Amino acid sequence: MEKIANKVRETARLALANGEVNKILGWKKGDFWYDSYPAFITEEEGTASLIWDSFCVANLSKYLIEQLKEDIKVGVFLKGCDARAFNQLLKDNRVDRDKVVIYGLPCPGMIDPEKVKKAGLAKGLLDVQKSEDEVVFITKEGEQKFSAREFAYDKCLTCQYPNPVVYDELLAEEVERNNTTEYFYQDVEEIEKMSPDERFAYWVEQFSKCIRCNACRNVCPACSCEKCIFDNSKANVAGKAKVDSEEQFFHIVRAYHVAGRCVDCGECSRVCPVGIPLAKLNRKIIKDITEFYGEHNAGVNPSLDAPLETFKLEDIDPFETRAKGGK
Amino acid sequence: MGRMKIIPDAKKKELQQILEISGENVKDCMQCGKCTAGCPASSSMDILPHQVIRLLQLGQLDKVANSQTIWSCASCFTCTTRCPRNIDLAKLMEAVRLTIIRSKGSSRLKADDVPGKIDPKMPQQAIVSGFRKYNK
Amino acid sequence: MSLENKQISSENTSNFKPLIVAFCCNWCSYAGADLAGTSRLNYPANVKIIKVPCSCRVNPNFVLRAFQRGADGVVIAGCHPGDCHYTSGNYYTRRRFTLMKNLLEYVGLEPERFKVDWISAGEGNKFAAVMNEALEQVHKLGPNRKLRDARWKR
Amino acid sequence: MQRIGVFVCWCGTNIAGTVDIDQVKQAAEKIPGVVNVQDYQYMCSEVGQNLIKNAIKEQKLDRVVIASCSPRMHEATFRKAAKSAGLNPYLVEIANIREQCSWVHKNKEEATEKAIALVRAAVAKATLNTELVPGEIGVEPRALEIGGGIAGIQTALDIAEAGYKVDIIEKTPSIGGKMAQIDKTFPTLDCSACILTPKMVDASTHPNINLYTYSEVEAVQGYVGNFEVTIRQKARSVNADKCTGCGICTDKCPSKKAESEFDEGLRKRGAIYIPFPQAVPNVPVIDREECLKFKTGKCGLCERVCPSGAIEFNQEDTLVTQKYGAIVVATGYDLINLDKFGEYPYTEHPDVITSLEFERLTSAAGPTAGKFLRPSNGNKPKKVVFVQCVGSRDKSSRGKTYCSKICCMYTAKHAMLIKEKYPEIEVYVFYIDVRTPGKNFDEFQRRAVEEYGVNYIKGMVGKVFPEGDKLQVHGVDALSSETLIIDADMVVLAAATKAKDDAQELGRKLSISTDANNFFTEAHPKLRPVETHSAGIYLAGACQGPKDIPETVAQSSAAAAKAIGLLNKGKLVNNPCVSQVDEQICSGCLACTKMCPYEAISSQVIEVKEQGKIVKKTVAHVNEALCQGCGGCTVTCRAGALDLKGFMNRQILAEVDAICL
Repeated sequence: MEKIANKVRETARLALANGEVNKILGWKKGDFWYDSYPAFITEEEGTASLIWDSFCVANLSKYLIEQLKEDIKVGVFLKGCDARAFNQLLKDNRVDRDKVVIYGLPCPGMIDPEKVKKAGLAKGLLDVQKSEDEVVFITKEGEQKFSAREFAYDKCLTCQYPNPVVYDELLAEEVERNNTTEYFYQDVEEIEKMSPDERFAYWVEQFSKCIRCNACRNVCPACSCEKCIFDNSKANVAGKAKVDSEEQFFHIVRAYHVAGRCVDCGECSRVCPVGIPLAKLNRKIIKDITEFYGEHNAGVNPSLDAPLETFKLEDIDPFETRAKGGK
Repeated sequence: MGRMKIIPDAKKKELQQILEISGENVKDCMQCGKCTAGCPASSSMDILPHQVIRLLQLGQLDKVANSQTIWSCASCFTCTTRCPRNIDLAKLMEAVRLTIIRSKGSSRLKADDVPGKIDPKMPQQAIVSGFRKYNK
Repeated sequence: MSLENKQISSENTSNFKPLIVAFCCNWCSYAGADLAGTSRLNYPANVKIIKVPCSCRVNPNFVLRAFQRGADGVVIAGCHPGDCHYTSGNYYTRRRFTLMKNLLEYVGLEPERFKVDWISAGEGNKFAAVMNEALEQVHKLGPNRKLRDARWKR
Repeated sequence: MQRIGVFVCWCGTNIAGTVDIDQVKQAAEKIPGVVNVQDYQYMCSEVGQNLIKNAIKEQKLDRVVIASCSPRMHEATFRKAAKSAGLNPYLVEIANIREQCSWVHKNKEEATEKAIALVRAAVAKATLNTELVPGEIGVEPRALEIGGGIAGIQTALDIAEAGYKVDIIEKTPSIGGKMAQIDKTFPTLDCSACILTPKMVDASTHPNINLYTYSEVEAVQGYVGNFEVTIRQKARSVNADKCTGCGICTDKCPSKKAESEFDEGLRKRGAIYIPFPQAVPNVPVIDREECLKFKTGKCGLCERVCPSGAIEFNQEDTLVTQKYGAIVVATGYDLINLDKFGEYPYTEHPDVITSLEFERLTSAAGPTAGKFLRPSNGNKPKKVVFVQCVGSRDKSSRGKTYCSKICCMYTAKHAMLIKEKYPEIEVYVFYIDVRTPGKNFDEFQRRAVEEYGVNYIKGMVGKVFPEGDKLQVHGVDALSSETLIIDADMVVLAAATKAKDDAQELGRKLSISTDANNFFTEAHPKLRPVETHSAGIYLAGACQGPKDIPETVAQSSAAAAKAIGLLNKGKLVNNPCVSQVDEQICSGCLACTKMCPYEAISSQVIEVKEQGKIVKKTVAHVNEALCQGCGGCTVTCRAGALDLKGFMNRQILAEVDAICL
């Protein structure tokens, strides 16, 4: 990965140097081993601080909306899921392709710090290094090796598009599309198997944790409205009270609003500070769309119509109860 | 059933004769089948009444002449009264019968056979007309 | 005994008066409801209709709001697919609410509480039948507590 | 705070019998904003209406709720009453307490309770109602006719006669269409050209009609009353103003290899040609794919022989843009391709022909000068077999599921035309059903059978193959269950009709829909048969479905009447309940533009102030003349930037809240 990181820095430096772009969006290392955060660099020398490691999970594409409001050209590093997010933003007219230079980074999968912490390996950790399918935890005491899958984000385990679907320059060789052993929709099916009451109890418990911080919304590449309907007092849908029904309303509508547009990057679940498994709502809809209208991978091909913006005469009709003509 | 070649001219003379005797035009028939549907004797027929006309339309006189149907027809005229195309099928049947019994040696019933077939309860008129129907 | 009467007699034992909010498209289903009226076909008074120009005007927000505010069941009725006054509106309704209904069931709502049906202007019978059936099913399930705002007393 | 008046109608006992009017009144009085509540036996009567009008004036009401019968009954009545009292008619709401309350419920207590809830909902909505003013749009007094067949000609003549300008766009070099190719017409057997050509001449000479032949629709913009159509006039290579139609060029043209479209390929034509002698305009066209000058650069003979110097090799396609108030689509039909019907060796054997080729063969102006001869050897045929339903009522992929409608009649006509000229030829017609609804149609077909002795055989032909110089036809007579073999000299196939191949493309340009068979869809199969779902666009002839000439002409005149009615209005009032965009909230994702069934939403770039700076921003823009007010876009819009006037999100939510109280 370090080899690629060098290439990231070099690419960024060159792009700023020869004026190809005015700004670079990449990642920088923070104070902790797990802290790789977005960086906005305009000076050539700043590129030295750019990194590419197993914690560059943050999706940079959505920052483009704000960045492109200025009349500049931006270079951005995008992983597989980020590239799909970029395409979705493109489809929603939120970014201008001509003003963006995409450096594609085939993604080997990111490491979930929460899983590291849970395994009790976080203490005294200095560095984490990841090779093909091994992860090495380095402490003062020495090194410990594990299978990388053990510490990968859940979303990375089911990732279908590790390689960027759109880019101007690819900085590394494409990685193999990981064929997951677990069934793709296992998480959704677990919930589907429950009774209505069990399902409701499950979701009420989840939703009631919500503090309405809107992190899920802010990170989501499909949630890109200028003004969210929940922020619009005139729309009269948002209640500010901390009651269960308001949270239920918000989360159901949020999931519906990204229906057919969710790129399944799983960022919503990742950023939720209280751990609501939001992606399970999105993935339910993706599963239904696949079943009813055929596979639609949002952000893979932006020229395809979104499932809710089109229809077919022969679509399934789960509603018709009686033959036409009444009794 | 083998394939048959239609040769409408084959029995043209006989066919013409039938049409002349009956004074009916078989081409008027649209094959609605109402004659068959109402025929009281259809159960004993090997070719149904509407098929008789169809065969005549196709010039298949032999099939009609050799059928049981023309002899089962009781000339009750039900078909005639009901035909929406104004065809008198009973007359056509009679015409077919006539062409047959008129040809040499084709009498259906000989005078000598009659006593054996007489049912004492049968009206005399029926016996006479039956004999007329089946003999030259 | 009509369902309406049945309900009245059963109300002595339980006090449950279910509320069904029905969104009806102006051109087919609302007219179908009117026809049920002109034909004097009975259905329970707990069904209350909101007129929309087309079933595709029904925003999922409206459905959620109805449940939030105490509806025990929600029905969306539009023209039969192919008959939409606006050519294709109900095809979108069909897709939107196929997904939405599944999502609502996924978060725990009973399938009987939310229905979509196609009722033409000539189907007064069907209108009454659909409403009677919806009410019967909701009545069996009892009052809806799911997605409901407890502050909102009906 | 609003000043809302609530008027409760008894409708005699229709409402008052089941709903306790007093209770409803009392409940209504308690609703915030309601300042006046009245009841009356018949609110729709003049007395009732005056009651409302007076209350509006005296009580200074700014909203009115009427609890009465269905809005489908009297909404218009009450809106008119409100308007005459000076209140915007869209500030009136109806609570339907008859059809949807008193008539369907028996229990008075429950019905009263529901009536109150309905009144509450209507008041809640009315509170949020705003004044709406219908817009007015002008109507361009000019019509466009797409297609110059009999349908197009008839419509154009009717519209022109009513005093409006009409342009006809015809794709081919001459108007006339399929009817010009036909020899005789059923059920009268009169000569097609004799009745059509005068109409073609009328159309070309009418001061109100303008012909664009050899032209196609390039693009259509705009909406009812104000269509803007770009017409592509293909390069004819002949200057129509200079050409006298003398025909020397067509005679001298050395390239005579092209198949005549008009004669269905049964005759050759030159590279410069007039499609048929009666063509309108009588101006030749150069087929650039055949012309030696265009292919090799050498020749130019026509240019040299033309006495008026009309040949212009350097002509290019020209684009003309014209405004129209109404459009009539009359693009007609074609016959299906018979390549896949291997059982009838149409592609291999010259004596197996289509019905349209038969028309040319029997026409006095056709390639055989009307003599009915076998294309293979020029001999007179002895036996001719007609096969109906070739590809019609055919569920397989090579055919069409529908009945082509015209074949039964023209086949009877063909059979009679043969028998009339050559009684000795034996004619067989294989059919599945004979369908002859229409004035004097059945009598016509029966005449073929009864008078002309055409042999009708119920059943299909399974196979046709050449044997010697004959065609062996294997069929069945399903009525007698006899299989048949006929050694025929010619086989005529009644190929199914189909919509034009480019119908869908044209439909997209016009925003009108096509059905599964690519025929244009009428607005209502019974009650609006010549209109489309797009206002101002009408249909005539076989582009809407298979049709014979009498029906086509009838529909054409109907379409013309509709178009004239529209042009005659001068101004149109549109429904004010249309979508509107909140440009501040709109993100410009334009998902709405994709779902709008009327293509009423487009994008526009506006300038907005953001943090002190002026920035450009793409937002959706609703064309109020095109929007029909279905409201589908409002749901597509996640942010709620789109809302439907008259049925705003806030209004419907308020109704939900009020009902759930």
